[in-house]
Amino acid sequence: MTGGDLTALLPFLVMGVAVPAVTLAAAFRRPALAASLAALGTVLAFAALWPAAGVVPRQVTPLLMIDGYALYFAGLMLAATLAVLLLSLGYLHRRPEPREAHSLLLLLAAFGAMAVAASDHFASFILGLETLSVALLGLIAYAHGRERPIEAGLKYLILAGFSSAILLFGIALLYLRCGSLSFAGIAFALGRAGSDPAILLAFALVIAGIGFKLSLVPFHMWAPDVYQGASAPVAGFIAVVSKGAVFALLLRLAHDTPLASGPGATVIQAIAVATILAGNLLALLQDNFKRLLAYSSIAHFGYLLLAVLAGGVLGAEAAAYYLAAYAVMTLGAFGVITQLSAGQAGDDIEQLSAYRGLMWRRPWLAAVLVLMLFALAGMPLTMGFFAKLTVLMAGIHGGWWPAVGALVAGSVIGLFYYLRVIALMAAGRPVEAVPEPTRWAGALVLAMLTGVLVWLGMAPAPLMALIRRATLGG
Amino acid sequence: MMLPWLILVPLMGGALAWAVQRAGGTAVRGVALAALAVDLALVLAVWSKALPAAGGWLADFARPWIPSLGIGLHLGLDGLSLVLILLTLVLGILAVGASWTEIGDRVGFFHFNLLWTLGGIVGVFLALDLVLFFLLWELMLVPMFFLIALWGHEDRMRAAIKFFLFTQGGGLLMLVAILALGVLAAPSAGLRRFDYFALIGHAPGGVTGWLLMLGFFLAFAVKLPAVPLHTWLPDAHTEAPTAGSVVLAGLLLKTGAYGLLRFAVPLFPAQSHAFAPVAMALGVAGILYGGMLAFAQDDAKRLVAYTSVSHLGFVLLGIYADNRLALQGVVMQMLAHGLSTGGLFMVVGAVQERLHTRDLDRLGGLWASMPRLSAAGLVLALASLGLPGLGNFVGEFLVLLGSWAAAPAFAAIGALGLVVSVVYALTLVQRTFHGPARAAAADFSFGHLAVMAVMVAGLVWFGLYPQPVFDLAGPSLGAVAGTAAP
Amino acid sequence: MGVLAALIPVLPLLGFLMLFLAGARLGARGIAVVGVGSVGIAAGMALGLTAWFLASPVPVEVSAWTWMTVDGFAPRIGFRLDALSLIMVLVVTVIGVLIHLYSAEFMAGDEGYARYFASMNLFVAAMLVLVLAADLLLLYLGWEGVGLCSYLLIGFWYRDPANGRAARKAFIVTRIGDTAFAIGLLLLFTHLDTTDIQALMGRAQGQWPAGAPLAVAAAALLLGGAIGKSAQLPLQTWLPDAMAGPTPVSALIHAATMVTAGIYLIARTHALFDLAPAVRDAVGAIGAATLVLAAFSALSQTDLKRILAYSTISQIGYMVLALGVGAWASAIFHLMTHAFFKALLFLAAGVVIQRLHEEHDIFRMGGLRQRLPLVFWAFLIGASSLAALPLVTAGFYSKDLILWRAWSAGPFGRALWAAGILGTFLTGLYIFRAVFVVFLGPVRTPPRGGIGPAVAVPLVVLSVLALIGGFVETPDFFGGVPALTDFLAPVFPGPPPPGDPGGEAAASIFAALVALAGVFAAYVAYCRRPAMVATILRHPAAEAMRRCWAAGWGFDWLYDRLLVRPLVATARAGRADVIDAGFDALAAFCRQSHAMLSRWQTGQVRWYAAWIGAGTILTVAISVLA
Amino acid sequence: MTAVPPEAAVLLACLLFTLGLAGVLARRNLVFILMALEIMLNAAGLVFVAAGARWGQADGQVLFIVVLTLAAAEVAVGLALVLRIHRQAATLDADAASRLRG
Repeated sequence: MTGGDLTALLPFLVMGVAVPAVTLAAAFRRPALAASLAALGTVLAFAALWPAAGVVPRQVTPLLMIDGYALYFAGLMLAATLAVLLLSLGYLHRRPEPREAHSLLLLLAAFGAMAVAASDHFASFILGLETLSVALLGLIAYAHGRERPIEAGLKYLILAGFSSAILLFGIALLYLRCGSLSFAGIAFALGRAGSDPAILLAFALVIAGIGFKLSLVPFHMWAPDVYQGASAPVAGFIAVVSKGAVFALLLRLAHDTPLASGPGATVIQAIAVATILAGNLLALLQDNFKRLLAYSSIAHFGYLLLAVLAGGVLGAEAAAYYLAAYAVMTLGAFGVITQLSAGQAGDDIEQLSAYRGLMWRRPWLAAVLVLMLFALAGMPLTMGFFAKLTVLMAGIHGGWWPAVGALVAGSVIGLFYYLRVIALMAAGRPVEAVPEPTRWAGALVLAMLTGVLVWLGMAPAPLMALIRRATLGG
Repeated sequence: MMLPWLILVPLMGGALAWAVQRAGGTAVRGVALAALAVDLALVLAVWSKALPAAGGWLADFARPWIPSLGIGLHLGLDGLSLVLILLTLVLGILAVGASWTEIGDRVGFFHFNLLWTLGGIVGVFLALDLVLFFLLWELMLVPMFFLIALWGHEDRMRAAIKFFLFTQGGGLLMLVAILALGVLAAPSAGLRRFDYFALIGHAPGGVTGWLLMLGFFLAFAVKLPAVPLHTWLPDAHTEAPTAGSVVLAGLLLKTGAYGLLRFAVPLFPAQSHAFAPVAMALGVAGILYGGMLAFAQDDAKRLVAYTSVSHLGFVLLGIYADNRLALQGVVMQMLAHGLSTGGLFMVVGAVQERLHTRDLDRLGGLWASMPRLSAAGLVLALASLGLPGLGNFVGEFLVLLGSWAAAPAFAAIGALGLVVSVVYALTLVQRTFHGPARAAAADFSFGHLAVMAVMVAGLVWFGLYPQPVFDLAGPSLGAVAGTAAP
Repeated sequence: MGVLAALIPVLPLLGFLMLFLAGARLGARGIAVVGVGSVGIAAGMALGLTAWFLASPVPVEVSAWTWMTVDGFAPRIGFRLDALSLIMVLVVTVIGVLIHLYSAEFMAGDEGYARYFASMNLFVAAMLVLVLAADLLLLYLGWEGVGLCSYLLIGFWYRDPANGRAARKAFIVTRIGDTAFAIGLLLLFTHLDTTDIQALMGRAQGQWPAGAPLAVAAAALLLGGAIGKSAQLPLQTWLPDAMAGPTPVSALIHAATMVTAGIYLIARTHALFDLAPAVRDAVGAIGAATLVLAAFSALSQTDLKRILAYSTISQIGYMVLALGVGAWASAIFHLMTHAFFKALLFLAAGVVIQRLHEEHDIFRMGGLRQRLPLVFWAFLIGASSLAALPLVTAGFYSKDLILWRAWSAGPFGRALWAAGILGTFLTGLYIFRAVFVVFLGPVRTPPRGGIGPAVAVPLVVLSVLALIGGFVETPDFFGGVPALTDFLAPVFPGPPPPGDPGGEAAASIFAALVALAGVFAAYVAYCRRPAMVATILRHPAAEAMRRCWAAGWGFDWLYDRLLVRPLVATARAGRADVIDAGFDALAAFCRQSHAMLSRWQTGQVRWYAAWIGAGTILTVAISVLA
Repeated sequence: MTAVPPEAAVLLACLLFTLGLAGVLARRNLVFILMALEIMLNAAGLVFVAAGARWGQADGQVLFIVVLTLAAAEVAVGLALVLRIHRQAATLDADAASRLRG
């Protein structure tokens, strides 16, 4: 391992140091210290991206491929983790459960996610994925004394194990057939031997396993239950970090191996169409805001599959921009729920009826939420607009018309439920805004997210240039 | 250099209007009026300094924006845009005036939304990059949504959402068509551009070309609206507050017609040519169907709303008749409809504000207590029925004249709209102003009267000496005419 | 001097603007001064213009501005003064000022006094534009303008919904004709590339042979406009209802001027009709049928104004008949005399009705000869002129000329002539029925109030005109003064009709006898033996016939059942917009899908696992099968 | 030592996998469901071992150990959860935990 390798690996190393440090702090029951260390770790790891960017791309051990692409997603994960960390501070403030382990689990999950995004080998993928999953399990069932988190955790446990088994079986079959666990090795073996039913079976199993993590239809059913059961910041974390990392891996897998070509493309397109339509339809009249966001997130990953189908530079760019936009919008939306539910015990403020007249009671939070919802709906002057545009362009470029059609139909349906929430928030007569304690960390996060959403929505060129450099470098 | 300011001034004015909300409604309205007046002055300044270039372009502004996607900030002003922008700003000022007393709560936010809608509309009339055009096209929906959803009448939420869904549904199809056109027209991905002039003349042939043309057409047909995609309009217009209805009917619908004129037809000349009979049939259907439904309504605003369907049917008919006569008629019809229907919405809105009802069965005999309001309503209704001497007649007659040359049968059936329009316009007059006095309230104030005077003066001017408009729009239409004439 | 012609319509227009904008501030006297004065000055100018035109009878054209110029379509706001338009201008302004004067007293005290004069002034302006327009599109502007004023004035007393209904009916029915006219305009411009009337006629004659399909179509479409405006079959139904307006309005608009605009239009574009013989025959047939049917209807009315309304339809039928046989000048002649005597009749009737507290039923009137002598004489003169009592009345000369020209127009003309003769008998019968019932016999409702000078002067002047107005054109056997025909000759060129003084005299005597017979019949039936009519009507068939006539031959009934009700019912039934139901169904489909998919989210982990398993199998199946 | 042909191992693995799958779907008791999951994971592990043997690589065994660890971690966390559920709801019926739905 050379110095260059170490530099490239620096963000991971920082995380590797931060995790035990936070564990120690947690072991000594120092929640504030644990949170600070976790935040410091993410910030430092984020800062380490710059030196790492100077030396990429390079293969560090057979397991990890550190390239601009991996670093971009690592940065995204780290930023999202930091946002969730800060949001959680105020959220956990008066809750009964111990707070110190929360930071640890978040950090651990982020570490796993970074590893998944950087892996080009199934072994590292499995390791990263399971680190992520187990940490998530802890986060989902974190709350004390309430049934919903436990039920959600249980469902996640069983279904994640179930899908992991399917994924592992598929990987094992691939290994049996190709003799390699690295993506490149598999591609090489397949290139020489061509594909046969066993390979198709293996790929299908892998797609099913990944589809679970991305909550693609018909593997999606866990998502709303888990989002609802988990706390709002954790739900945001699952939606952004867990899904984002696995999606980054899917893109790499589709790029390196013939997973998304030929029959695989048919499967992915079918899944995309089903995901878009079912996700949006399920959200249509949903009365629980967290579930609504869960279904909306399902639909968004259906849109993202267009980028996988399109492939190439265009697909990678579209996916990278879309995921960034998606992260901002989703964290923003869950962030508002977090802020609303902060400082109280019990379930989150998630029934839509509680959002009635929010614009007049909590104008700033409502304004943020309105912006986030419009962004999710793809309205201009937000990142959501260009996100949809790039994905659509990728899909059109590749000629994936059924998926494009589903995207159009799905967007219209989607618009309905976003507008429904907005209309609800606007309902009622104006009243004096209720002064409530502001959770400054969360407010800062929301302000930043809103700023980014609008700024990159009006001037997306810098981010797109960055993405282009990253993807071309990889 | 001035062109971006034409869009930015209303946007900034809107933000400022919101910011001064604490200073009271008058300050907000003053800011809004000032912003629109400044914008109007800017337009006139651009116009006065412009040297007509080839194709009638008066001013141009181009900057790179997102080079990696081939999207630029390209704005251009020609006679057609100029005419419509002038209409936008004048109607905008009048709409601010007309809602002076109607809007009592959240005045700042109301004017923010109003000015942002207007800014978006101005942008739509200027944009020459297709993605930018789409962006602005969507942008004007959001504040309009709030205008309806927050300050509308009884069923406002449903109407606002319906309005948004319809327009967005059409808009997304157009986005797909825009992107596909850009992708297909580019020799390589690196050269992909969405600039109007880069794409014109690059329409693909075959089924693809047809589908892309339909994508554009559907988006604009929803907005126009063309039967059978019109059903959002009666709800939205009825539920919107007065200024919202005025902007919707007077301006937003025009963006649909503008889109057809600027994009759908010139980008796809061959397909539009082949499609013309269908589009003209839809136009004629709109004229008659809209008129028939207008007649049958019991809600005054709904009645006026359906008249828009009928009037815009003439626009659709004229656009696809596609000769200079019809196209000039289309431009005139757009302007005159903006004034006459906008004015009718103001009248009905004033009635609603005073009597808290739009139900025609509960209105009637208003002439006795409100002669000035009623007289204004009568004149606007007459404009609406196409009385010669007022602008709508010139528009409708030229459209019919042009379409007679293209397709006499459509023109003849469309001319039946002249009969239908009398039926609904007089029904409105009868059930509102005539008959036994069922309700009474204060007459128009001086301010309202001044607004009406501007409208009527404009209609008379268009009706008796429309030539300045024709001279202005002529060069732009020259580029459209003949590209698709059957 | 030509500028003066353009200025004539401007004066009433200015009057309208003053009254419209500042009517409330002028006061009753100011309103009357502006209203009457503007038309009065216009009438004075028209008289001056006549003197000048008689001195040098050359048509003049004035162009104010070009309305618009689009791709060769360049209609002008331009006026043309020739013999035809001069006569029309005279009729409109002279009768106009008289009726305005009459109105100043008649309408005094009405709350809409300013609105009334504003509308009347606007009407006069529009009518002058109509008759002076050099361009067909400008003519159309005036055409629609007078329709508008007609609507406004029929519904003048807007509080009564019935008046509003009548007003809308008038506008809508005439608009049907107007639409035909408009389509005709489209056709003419498209094929002849101009809308200037003179150029249009010239090009039509140059480009189209007689009987050319385009010429026939264009003439038929213009005819559609004319029959709508002039209340001819089958679009005549609006005129009787139009009597809902104030009586001076009926006199000016629905008797003297606007309803004759159709005659003017056909006369103005006669060259086109010359190219379309079939349409010209249709014109004649329509005129003949209308005059007879309307005369029967007039006979069975009890409402004084409706009698006059049907009479107007019938008399315009004569003019249309004249147009049908190419007797353009005689149609204009009758237009003129009809304007005199019918305006007179209406004005007199207006006084009667007002003095009897808005009593319209003639059988509740009676014995007014002594009570309202001036009115009686005026009405009698008008009635005589209408009934064409020989030699002393204007109506005799004009109607006689029409009948003679019909007689001399071949076999088809003879048939038309027969209808005209029948009409002559009926005319004498129905109008003298009114005279005898209203003015003779016992007093049934006592009149109240007197007559001021503003009402008296117009009655006197019009009485004089109704008597002597016919002397501008007398037949060969009675002086032989073809002044009007000569005057109009430049407008209506063509060979003079073959002279046959003997035949003409015989025909005249016959027609005169028929008219007198009609008057005598009325005398018998309504003065000597009033019971006779009642006896006849006791027969059910006769009563059914009377009802049919009284209801205008059931045209209203037919249209109501055939067109109005089905259309209104369709519109009302589809009020909620059936197309929206399609979108609602789409929304319902989405909601259903949502409900179904939501039901599948059972919350049971094994069910979820089963879906993952099924999805996996599906994935495998698709990838293997694809 | 005769090498087990990979086909036989895969066949066995498939059998085990199906068995586990059926177990997850058929059993309502949470503990049994967790056991069935273990069987499925072990089926995958078996294929890894067989594949490693086929290619003569250590990767297969390594992956098997990974799978074992993973299964252990899962069961550990799972049992902790089951305990909490049992304490709260006094049942181990998987179907009873269906408050989150819709």
